[in-house]
Amino acid sequence: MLLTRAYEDRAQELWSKGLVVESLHGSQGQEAIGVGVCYGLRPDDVIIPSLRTRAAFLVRGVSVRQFLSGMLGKATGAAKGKATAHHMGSKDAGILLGSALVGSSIPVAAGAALAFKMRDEDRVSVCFFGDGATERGDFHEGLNLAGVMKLPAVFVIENNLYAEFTPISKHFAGTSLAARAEGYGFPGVTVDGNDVLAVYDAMSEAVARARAGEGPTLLECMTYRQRGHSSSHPPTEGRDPAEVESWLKRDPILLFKAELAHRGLLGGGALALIDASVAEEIEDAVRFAVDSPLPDPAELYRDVYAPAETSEAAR
Amino acid sequence: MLLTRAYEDRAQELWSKGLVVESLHGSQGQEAIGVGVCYGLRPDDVIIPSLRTRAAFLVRGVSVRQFLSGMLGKATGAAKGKATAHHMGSKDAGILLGSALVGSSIPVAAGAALAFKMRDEDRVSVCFFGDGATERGDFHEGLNLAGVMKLPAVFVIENNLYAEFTPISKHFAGTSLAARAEGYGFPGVTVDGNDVLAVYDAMSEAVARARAGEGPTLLECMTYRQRGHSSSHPPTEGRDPAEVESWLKRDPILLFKAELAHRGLLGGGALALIDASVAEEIEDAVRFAVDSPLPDPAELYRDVYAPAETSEAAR
Amino acid sequence: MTTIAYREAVQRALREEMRRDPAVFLFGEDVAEAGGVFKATKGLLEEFGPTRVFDTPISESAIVGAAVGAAMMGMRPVVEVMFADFTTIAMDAIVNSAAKARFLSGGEFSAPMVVRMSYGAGARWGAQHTQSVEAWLMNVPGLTIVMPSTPYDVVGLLKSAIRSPDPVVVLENKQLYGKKEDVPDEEFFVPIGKAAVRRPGQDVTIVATGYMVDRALSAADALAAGGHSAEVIDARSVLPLDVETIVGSVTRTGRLVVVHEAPVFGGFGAEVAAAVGAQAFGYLAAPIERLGGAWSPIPFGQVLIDEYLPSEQDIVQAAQRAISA
Amino acid sequence: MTTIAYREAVQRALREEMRRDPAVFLFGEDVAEAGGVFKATKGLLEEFGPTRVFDTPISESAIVGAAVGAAMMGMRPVVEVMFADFTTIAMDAIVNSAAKARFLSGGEFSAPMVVRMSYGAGARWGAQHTQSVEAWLMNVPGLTIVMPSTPYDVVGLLKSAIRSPDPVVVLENKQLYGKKEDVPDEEFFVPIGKAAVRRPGQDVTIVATGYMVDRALSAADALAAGGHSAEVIDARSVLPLDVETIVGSVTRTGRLVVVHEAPVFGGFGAEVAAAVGAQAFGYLAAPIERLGGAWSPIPFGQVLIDEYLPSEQDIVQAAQRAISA
Ligand SMILES: Cc1ncc(C[n+]2csc(CCOP(=O)(O)OP(=O)(O)O)c2C)c(N)n1
Ligand SMILES: Cc1ncc(C[n+]2csc(CCOP(=O)(O)OP(=O)(O)O)c2C)c(N)n1
Ligand SMILES: [Mg+2]
Ligand SMILES: [Mg+2]
Repeated sequence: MLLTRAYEDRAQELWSKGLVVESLHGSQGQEAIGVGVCYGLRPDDVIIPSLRTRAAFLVRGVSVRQFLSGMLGKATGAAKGKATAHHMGSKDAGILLGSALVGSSIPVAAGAALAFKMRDEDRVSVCFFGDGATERGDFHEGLNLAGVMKLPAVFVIENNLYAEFTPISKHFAGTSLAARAEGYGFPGVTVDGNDVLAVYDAMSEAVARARAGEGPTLLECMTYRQRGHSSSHPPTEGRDPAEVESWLKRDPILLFKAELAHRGLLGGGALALIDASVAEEIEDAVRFAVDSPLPDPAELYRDVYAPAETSEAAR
Repeated sequence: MLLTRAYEDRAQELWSKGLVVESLHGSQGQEAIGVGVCYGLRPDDVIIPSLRTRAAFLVRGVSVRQFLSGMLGKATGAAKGKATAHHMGSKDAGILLGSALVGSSIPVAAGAALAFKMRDEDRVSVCFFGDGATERGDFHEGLNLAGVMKLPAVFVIENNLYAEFTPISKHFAGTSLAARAEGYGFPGVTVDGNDVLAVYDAMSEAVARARAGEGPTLLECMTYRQRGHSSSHPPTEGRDPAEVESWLKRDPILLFKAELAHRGLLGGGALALIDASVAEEIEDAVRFAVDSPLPDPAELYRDVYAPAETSEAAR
Repeated sequence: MTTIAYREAVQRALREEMRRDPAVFLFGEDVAEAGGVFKATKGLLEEFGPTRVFDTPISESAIVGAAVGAAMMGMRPVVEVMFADFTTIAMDAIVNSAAKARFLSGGEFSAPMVVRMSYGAGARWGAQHTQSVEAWLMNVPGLTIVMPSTPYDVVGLLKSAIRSPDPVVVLENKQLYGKKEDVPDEEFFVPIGKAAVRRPGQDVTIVATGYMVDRALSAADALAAGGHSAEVIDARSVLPLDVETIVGSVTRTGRLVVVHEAPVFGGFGAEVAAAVGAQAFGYLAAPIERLGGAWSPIPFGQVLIDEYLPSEQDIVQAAQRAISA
Repeated sequence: MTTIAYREAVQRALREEMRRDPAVFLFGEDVAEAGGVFKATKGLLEEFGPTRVFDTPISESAIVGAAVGAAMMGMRPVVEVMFADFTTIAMDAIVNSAAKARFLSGGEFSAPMVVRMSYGAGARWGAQHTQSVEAWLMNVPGLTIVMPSTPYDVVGLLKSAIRSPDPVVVLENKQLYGKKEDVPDEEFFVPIGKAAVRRPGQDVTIVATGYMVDRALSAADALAAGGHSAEVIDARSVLPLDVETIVGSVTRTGRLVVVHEAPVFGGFGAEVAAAVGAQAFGYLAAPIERLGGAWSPIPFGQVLIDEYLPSEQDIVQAAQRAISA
């Protein structure tokens, strides 16, 4: 969480200076979800992060170097400079390629779960998406398909109460998004998305169900977007200051530090050590990203189709 | 119901003889839904029937003549021979043009309700669709939009337990389709779709809510498709004879006749009179349809865009 | 005359039409409170209130579908689809419902509605937020498609689109939202289906759309410096296409370059080239040159975008090839 | 040799590939128990069981999307979309997810999958069940599109499609499901991207797709009776297009007629005409003739369908115009 937070803050700084050229969708305040969920997984499980699940990339092992250079549009970044980092895939890290169309990743994640089930593997497929994405037809079709086929999938809603500039009340008239799972024949659970341990616990249960062949779970994590929708927007545009205030008090990092302190696990300057290593990792990545070369223009023509030899060999 | 049943049976006959050239999606066994719902409406309300809501056309005032000649592909039929009758629209009868993509009519119906609400009219928009259509993203998006905007709409599911050849258990893992309405913030009701009075009552309530500005209702009518998916398929292909048997006993016409008899409302040869008039209407329509001319080939080029004068005048 | 930006032209057209006709209304994602991601609808909520300008859930299929229903019931909806790439999720409502409403009802119903979408590469929005989608929709009878390239045309075409008795897709180029121009203060229209000759010339005809019109004009400057006179035609309307104006030009110049953002294969330029090839047969002194985006998804980083899009230099070279053929 | 129908050719290709590779599987609406609305997948459930052949909910967007996910995880999904008109609801998964998977992951992932769809007018399924959709998808880099017109090609192209490392859309013509032909019993392939010269000729080249190939061949017979020799080329693969074969033919005949079911404007024929116009420039003795469906939605009744589709007579006349130009 600390690494992610530091990453987000630094990336925003670099964006203001024009170094980061990708539109940033800051995850400040939502870090506990990606962390709690991904710690509940095995390395051979797969995930598709949302536009805002920064923590998931870092926990799953995408290096800060690679991620950041992607955001700078460098050849060392996402898809060799061809894709935005926040939707990147990584085979090694078990991160499937998502979609910049919110919600469209949901059926794709279901398809990965289908592959696992067909091959009798006890792997799990996890899809992260925002509350806004639940309004898409693909949410409905994807969850229904997963429910009917009892696929080993976990659908994680990062419910941060907003979709761009619009509060959820304008998009949703029901009482709980998690409750929609009933209509698909599997459980829906709502947890405090700012409590990393609560997320981890709920996730562990969902994963156990999936591995046992009992089908999907819809996990709604309640959280709050501390910043604007993207780097171009002021942090709390159009929102009630009291609302913002109260959520800042429930910052997931604050909460977890308090919990650790309470359990007596933060002794010996542990935090300072972590902070230092985080700072070092970030600064190393900044240097790496800045120094990395821009892509060769010819890169544009690669990876559109498989190289001809591969195609020929296939026949 | 009798007219619809007679129509369906006769149309199937004409189809076997090659006179009806449209693929038929027989509504035998489901007539009570179109009838019960439409009797709950005012003439200025609008509906969009499903592929199988034959009764709705007839109750709303589309003549058997016009409807049948449409199925024969005649110039006197749907859109002057350009459209299939079972998806036809009729301005006079308040029937909006539906779509042959199951489920796609749902947002269209919501849009009509939106127009009513914006203009402060107390009219209601009704959309009929099958259980299969509830699997489409448009069901979800359309109902969510209607719920959030509290639109004066009623969504009627004709749950006949099958979508083409596939039983609903392969498509739906929840307990009740009506329950999904909760996720959109409005009531869902399940009724016996073979009991025309029950349908009428439930519809009347839903319509009253809509007119009062209280928003949409999802009305799930439980019924059974007595025939094959379409005219090309044997009536009960792949189904358990006991299931078919038990539903034939609950035929909506049988049930209603019994109810009327029970209330003493079928005296004086009333039924015979109705049967005779139905037969006459149908045979008249058959003659009319058979005698009607085929469309002029030039008809193809009309109604693609508004006539040029109209477009020019608009500027 | 007042100088306005392309995004303000959107506002002006909507404002004028909404003042005139109470049936006109605007909805879409973040178009009301936020005034749109590109601020193209700013101020409209304030003037017309939340009944006529409102935000919707993230449901592109349903909002375009709802526009069809509202239009059939006598309204004149203008719906914003934030990025044209989302055509892929709204296409059923556009193609199967809106474009066929008049035909399938024998003229009893129609779907007079406008779908505004932002399109185009140039900024770094990635492969799924920058596509040019005109070719996906061009083969659909019943539809009308316009691509304004100037503030003047935004005002004039959008107003014509709103008054059209049939559905119109308006493709607004993201790179142009800030582009400024003097426009008359009195009301004016740009007729749908008429191309604009942006610069007359004798040696070669360049047909372009959207943002590529600006590049074509710069290319024409560069060609002029080299002693060649290029006629630049802004197609403006993709469907219907003003073949007459284009063919008229080519019968004089004998040479044609077509340039757009979408890839060449199966793109808008194919139709232009095919139509001109047939109708100006015998007048062509050189093969028609087609320029478009590279045959790849649209990349993210600037170096690659620059490689992707046809450049001024590409246009100049194509024109020179044609002239010297 | 065995005589098989077009629909049986679908079964054979699937059967052979599913026997060979356990990663190949088939799903879609009513493909399993019912064997598909056109019976093109009959018998596969019986041989391969419900894990590899299964029915899905009516969720075209999700099933194509799920194919993308399964393909990225190493499977080789074949998904049936019952009617090609439903492209409009599955297009996001095809265009934004499948076609871009390799590029946007820098080659780490890919989406080797096949989307089979029935298309075409002729029977009376109405405007939303009979469209030819190739032009909607042709402008999409990353995609491959084939349109087999014979049982032999169905076997050969579908097998190639299943083995392709990238997503392939296979458009099967509804009018052809019953068409029979002798095919070899041993395994064979048809390479993607190669057109077939169905009939050699000297006076005019006719390029056709799908069902229109048959009409073009009848037209060639009629032309022969009138003393004209037409070369008929079946494009087979729309993307990539075998421009070489077509251009080679036109440089000999000097005349070209293109015929398909979709409307002319913005259709497949535009690309063929544009490519030939440029690459066979100087060889063309007459304007290229494009024939296609009328500029209207596809009507329901037979009289109007006959008016809608290009007829043998239309093709003959177009060829004669070209020859006598
Ligand atoms: C299909 C689609 N529609 C619209 C957008 C534009 N858009 C990007 S993010 C966003 C809001 C998403 O809200 P939510 O899913 O709650 O995620 P959050 O940003 O709150 O994390 C929208 C509307 C998009 N990317 N895709
Ligand atoms: C989007 C879409 N997918 C598939 C079809 C093909 N199809 C036509 S009817 C049907 C079954 C519909 O089932 P349901 O909605 O339950 O209606 P029913 O036929 O049972 O009345 C299907 C799959 C279609 N018309 N539209
Ligand atoms: Mg949100
Ligand atoms: Mg059903």
